[in-house]
Amino acid sequence: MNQTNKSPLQQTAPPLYQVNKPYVTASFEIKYHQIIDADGAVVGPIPDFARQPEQLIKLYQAMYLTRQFDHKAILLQRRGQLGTYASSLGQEAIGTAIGYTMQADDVLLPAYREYAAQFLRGVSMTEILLYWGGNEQGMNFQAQKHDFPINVPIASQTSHAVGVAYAMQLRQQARVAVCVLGDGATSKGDFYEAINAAGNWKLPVVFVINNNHWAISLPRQKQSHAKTLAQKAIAAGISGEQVDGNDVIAMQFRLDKALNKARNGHGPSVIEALSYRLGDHTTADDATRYRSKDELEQNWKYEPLSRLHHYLTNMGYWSKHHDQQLEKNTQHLVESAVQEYLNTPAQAPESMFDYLYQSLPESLQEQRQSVIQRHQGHA
Amino acid sequence: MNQTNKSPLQQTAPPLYQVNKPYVTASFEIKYHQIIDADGAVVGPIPDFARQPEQLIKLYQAMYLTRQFDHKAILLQRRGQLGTYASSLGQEAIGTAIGYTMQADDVLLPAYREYAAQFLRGVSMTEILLYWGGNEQGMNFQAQKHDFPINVPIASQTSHAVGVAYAMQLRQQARVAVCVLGDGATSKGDFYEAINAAGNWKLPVVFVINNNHWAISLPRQKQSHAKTLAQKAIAAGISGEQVDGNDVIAMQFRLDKALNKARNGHGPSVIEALSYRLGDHTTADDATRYRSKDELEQNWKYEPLSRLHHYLTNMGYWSKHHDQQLEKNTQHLVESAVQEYLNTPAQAPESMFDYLYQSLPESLQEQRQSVIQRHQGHA
Amino acid sequence: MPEITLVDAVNMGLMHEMAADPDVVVLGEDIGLNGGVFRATDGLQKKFGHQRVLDTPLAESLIAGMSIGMAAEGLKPVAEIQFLGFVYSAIDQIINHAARLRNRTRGRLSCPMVLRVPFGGGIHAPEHHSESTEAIFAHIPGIRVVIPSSPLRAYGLLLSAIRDPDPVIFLEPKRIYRLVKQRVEDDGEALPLDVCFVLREGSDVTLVSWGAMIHETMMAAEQLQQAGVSAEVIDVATIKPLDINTILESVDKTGRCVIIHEAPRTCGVAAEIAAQLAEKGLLSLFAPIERVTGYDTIMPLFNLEQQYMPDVNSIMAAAKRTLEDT
Amino acid sequence: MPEITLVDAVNMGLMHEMAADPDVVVLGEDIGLNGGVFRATDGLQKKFGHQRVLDTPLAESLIAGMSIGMAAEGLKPVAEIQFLGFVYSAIDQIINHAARLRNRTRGRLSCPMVLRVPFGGGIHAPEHHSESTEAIFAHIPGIRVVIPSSPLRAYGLLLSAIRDPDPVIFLEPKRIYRLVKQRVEDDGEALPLDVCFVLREGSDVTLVSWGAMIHETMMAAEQLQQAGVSAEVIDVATIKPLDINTILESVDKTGRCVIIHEAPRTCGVAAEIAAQLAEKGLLSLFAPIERVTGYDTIMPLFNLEQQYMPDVNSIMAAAKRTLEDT
Ligand SMILES: Cc1ncc(C[n+]2csc(CCOP(=O)(O)OP(=O)(O)O)c2C)c(N)n1
Ligand SMILES: Cc1ncc(C[n+]2csc(CCOP(=O)(O)OP(=O)(O)O)c2C)c(N)n1
Ligand SMILES: [Mg+2]
Ligand SMILES: [Mg+2]
Repeated sequence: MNQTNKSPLQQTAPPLYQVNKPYVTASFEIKYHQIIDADGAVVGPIPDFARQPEQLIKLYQAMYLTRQFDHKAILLQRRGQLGTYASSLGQEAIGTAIGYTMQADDVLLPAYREYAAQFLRGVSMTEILLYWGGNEQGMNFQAQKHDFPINVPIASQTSHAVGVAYAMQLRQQARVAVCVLGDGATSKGDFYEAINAAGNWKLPVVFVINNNHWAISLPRQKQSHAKTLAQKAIAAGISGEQVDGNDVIAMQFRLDKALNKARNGHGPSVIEALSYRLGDHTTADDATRYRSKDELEQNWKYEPLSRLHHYLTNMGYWSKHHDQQLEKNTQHLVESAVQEYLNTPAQAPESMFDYLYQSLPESLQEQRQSVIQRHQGHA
Repeated sequence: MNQTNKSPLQQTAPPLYQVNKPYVTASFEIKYHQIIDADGAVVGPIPDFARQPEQLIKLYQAMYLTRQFDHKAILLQRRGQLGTYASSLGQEAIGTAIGYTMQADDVLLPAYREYAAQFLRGVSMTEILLYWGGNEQGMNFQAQKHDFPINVPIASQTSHAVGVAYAMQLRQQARVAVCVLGDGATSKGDFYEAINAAGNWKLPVVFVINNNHWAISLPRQKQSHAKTLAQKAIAAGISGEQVDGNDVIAMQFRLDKALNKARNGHGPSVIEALSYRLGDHTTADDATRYRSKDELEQNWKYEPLSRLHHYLTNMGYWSKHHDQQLEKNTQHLVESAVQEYLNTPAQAPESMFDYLYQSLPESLQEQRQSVIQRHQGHA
Repeated sequence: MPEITLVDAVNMGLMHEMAADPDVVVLGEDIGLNGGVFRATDGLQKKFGHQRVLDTPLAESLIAGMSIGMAAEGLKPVAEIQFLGFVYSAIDQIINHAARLRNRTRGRLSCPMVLRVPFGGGIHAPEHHSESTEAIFAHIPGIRVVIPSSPLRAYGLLLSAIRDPDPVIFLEPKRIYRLVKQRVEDDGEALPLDVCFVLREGSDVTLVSWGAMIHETMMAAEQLQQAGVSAEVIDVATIKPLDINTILESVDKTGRCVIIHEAPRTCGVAAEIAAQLAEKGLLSLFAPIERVTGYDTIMPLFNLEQQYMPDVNSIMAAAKRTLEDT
Repeated sequence: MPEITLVDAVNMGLMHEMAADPDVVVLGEDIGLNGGVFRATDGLQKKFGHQRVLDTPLAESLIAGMSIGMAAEGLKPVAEIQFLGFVYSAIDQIINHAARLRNRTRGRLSCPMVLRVPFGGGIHAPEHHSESTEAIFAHIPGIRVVIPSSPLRAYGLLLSAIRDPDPVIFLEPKRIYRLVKQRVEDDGEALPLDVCFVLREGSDVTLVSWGAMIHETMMAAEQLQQAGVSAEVIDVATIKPLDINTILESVDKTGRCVIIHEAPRTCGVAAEIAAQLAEKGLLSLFAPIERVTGYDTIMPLFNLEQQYMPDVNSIMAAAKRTLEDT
């Protein structure tokens, strides 16, 4: 518990400064972290967990699964079997590191590109497909009771994270809320209000900015004149840093530090994960309207899977044979999720009333009945 | 015009950093400025304008007028001749420096404690009294056509300032928007969205935070864990600094720099003016519920009028005789404003429809008529 | 059992429920040591500590959003927004999240929060402090909108709002915060939500209102009585969801209906009530339904607020019109 | 003169007015190079430059607030909010400022801005992208709320909205953005605001609607015709302020009225229309007014959106009920 119980009456406003020349009252710096570079070369100290091949392989598999899932989802959308879909292509390391690092009873509050994290936390691929397939059951996670569903109104999940973290702190639980948002989301007041409040109460919350350098058609540079997004944390008086978001090892390492810090009562952090959106914004978008081919190609060099693949191969942890096996296993997993999704019956029309309130008010019973009748009329 | 016309297609996202240890990608510092200390001693270089006694006297007179006005307004409220009133006691230097420094065709977007600035810009005391007296005519400034009226929904004026500044930039005018807000207002998303946008377009706008250390009952320390409020500017990638807000000379000097910078196309600034609310929040508030006598007494030492008075006296610019004269003149000015206020007839009831739209839609004519009839019925 | 005001009753309800249920937390601007600008939360922080009674930074969207997060984790946040004029920054969180957390997760998560907001005109308050925009909330599916009109109902309805498993916007008519006193027993007895209260029985005309306007409406009923007209008075209390049956039954009996609210007329809650009566009770109506409301204009600054708001005379006149028409 | 869609007509209107009036600026998210997510602003930035067609950061409150500042300085901002589900962060600026800048300054400052917002269901859009909450805006004094239902009216009403000296919320029914084409001449001729359009004359029943639902309403009228029922169809177009006279006149003739909207029923705009008819037209009504609306529940994800929205059948059924009752 870090909450001060001092009454404001005991708090005196700071006296005005009495100095005789321009005087530095505060200074800050923003650091950048990377461990494995784009070629798979080691450029920073390898953390302990990453000395265990099976751990790295787990990360690789998770990223790979997410990429294959993504690919499949886009195909489904093209075939008219899925609604608009937001791919996480190129940003798989962020979600993977988050899902890997969080503890089971932590709470994830994602935007809509953190499938990797969600899968590692027990959300099923079927559920994600149901969501984008227009079925609310996709938010009724069967194996994950506390996490928030995908969040579409940009940045609005950030204050939920503050509330979740507040509840954890109040109950003296060693749990952490992890909130993910995009670079575009950092322009919205919600984000700022949330980090500021998190700082005030030293809450156990970590804000991860998936800086994929685009917010639909607006490039990161036009979103804010701030040199880094991490420095937005300074406004809230909390720590902020940049991490190579395509380096899953660095991401895991820095996230782990931030989560431990939060868990131990030392307050919130902002992590700006530098990545790149290699796909369109969603399947409803056409990025060629606003983004050069050149830029896209250039950024493919930094993508997270091949980088870890290089490293694993270099270290002798991985071979062609593993590739084949992983491909086959993953294909199977994705295919069965797709089948399950396609076989899921639509919800009954009257379900639109069944979760509106815990029990439906008398005055709405008639409307619920009329949905049923109308449906029977159609059938 | 500082607007880049480069298409985003030409803008390449920055490559991921390729470095091999924690690496500082950005660093910042926040400075504090003071020229005359609480005892009237010179602690910084005296700017040119302040070498002219008549200029300093003008500032002193403006501060004095505001304080007397304030005092009178509180009396009127106590007598039931005014509604709730928000005093600027202790913060007169901020508004005075703003009003003094701005040019006539700049635009002021205040909150509700910048009477000093408003008076210097041509808003009449009568108008301010009318506003708090429940009459909209108090916002229909007769001698000031562009300034925004008093703004009550906290921080909402900040985005108006962005729009005003955008219009100035678009029309290539050498004008500046000056937006004033409180320390509490810095916690609201609106403020952050506004400074961020101002940074993006390098707009001619200066945000002045009147940090009077309280937002009703919430002390500054509980508003944000940020060490300074000036550092909030870092989140927007714009310059921010602290100024002794009770030192009218330092305020004028730093504001003048910020306004010139904005006017010359070099972009926005945030100035945190450190001051202290010596009164209750408003006449509807009772600060003894949440603030110690001790703290209040301590902060009286730093108030802006006596400080400049000391300095003027020390420099031989001012004598007892001037005090008497000023008191008399000011009393006269304030009294006649009060008389004018008290003699202002109430608006006609149907005026509530007369400025709703430029011309009243047909469908509302009946309602307007019924206001008139109802009033006649009462009369 | 002392006589207490409406705002005291709110305070008593909060005290009661905080003591009874450790999951209840109270948050908002100035609600701690200061006890809220209307003193509704006076003494709570002293009794329950800074963690359960927390002063927030000045950020309404945050207040609503963090309440949602708290509620999803099983707390029962009771948040205060200082005035209804400042609730609008929180509307996104209310519409897009609070109202739908249960529905979108098919019941996996829920949002048992209360947002208390003083509202309405008549106290000579500054600009933006006197509006009544309850109709905006009444249009939003998934929430409840509850408005007490007396100390007794403030206590009983607040308890039920806090205990309700879904989000409740609890609008407090600040004009009558201290207008009348009533004996209210601190017995933890909640009043039912989702039902109207018949405050006075009558046979000639049904007067329907809520919040502060109940005061004028009851006075009008008294005066009508003296003029030989028997008025039934209904306090809607929960304006969302709306218990139209109680109103329909009354109008079935009286054949006449006057609906009174301070808010602007167009798309106000009276429109919904009138529409439902016109649909379901058309044949029992002896006269056109009358709406006595604020005008479709900006709430004026306080010099003219009396001219803006409905008063006893305008209610009486409307009631009499319904009687003349027949 | 080519046949164009509704969204093309919006684009044409914007092009026209930007060329005609140098004070017009267009702003919003992705409205520049990308031309808006629906391409309504396609080509504007290329033609009028980055300064008059500006991509904003992702911040709806800012978009509305800075439009107010621009408008106060004499520009005519036409801002886009990407979807109505994201307008709520901007509501504070709309209610507390845009709607009242003229009134509070007694005409000294004014706010000639337009907020364009695509809205409504039926295009299989993701969560939060399909709602219709026009009633919230219709309750706010000081603004206009305008909804086109055809390419012709989109062009003509958008021109008048931009030229109007007061703030206009211009809601674009995205389901019919590309549904039908019409010949629209780019002649700069504006259509009048504040009036309903009678789209089809009839004598047995009046069907009142706006936006995308006009499409189903017209189809229902056709089918009713085949069943021997003559339906008059009114497109309200400006839902705030409301031209009740046109509707009253029609109902005076037909004696029956069905009001259709996608939005939830409770406190929807149909309630206001029904209430006014019940007040002013009670005696001309042969049958209870019917409202055919969305349900009072959260707009479901797209699997069930058809089951949520009114359709031709439900309109026909309601119309027939009004005829049976007599
Ligand atoms: C409040 C709000 N405004 C607008 C939108 C429409 N929209 C959806 S995604 C998006 C861009 C988000 O960019 P960013 O935060 O960088 O996330 P990314 O999509 O790049 O992951 C926008 C504008 C929205 N969903 N919510
Ligand atoms: C959006 C909003 N929320 C709440 C209020 C109520 N209120 C009025 S002043 C105030 C405190 C403002 O503090 P600060 O910004 O420091 O300004 P100060 O009054 O100290 O000058 C509050 C909470 C308001 N006017 N607007
Ligand atoms: Mg992005
Ligand atoms: Mg303050």
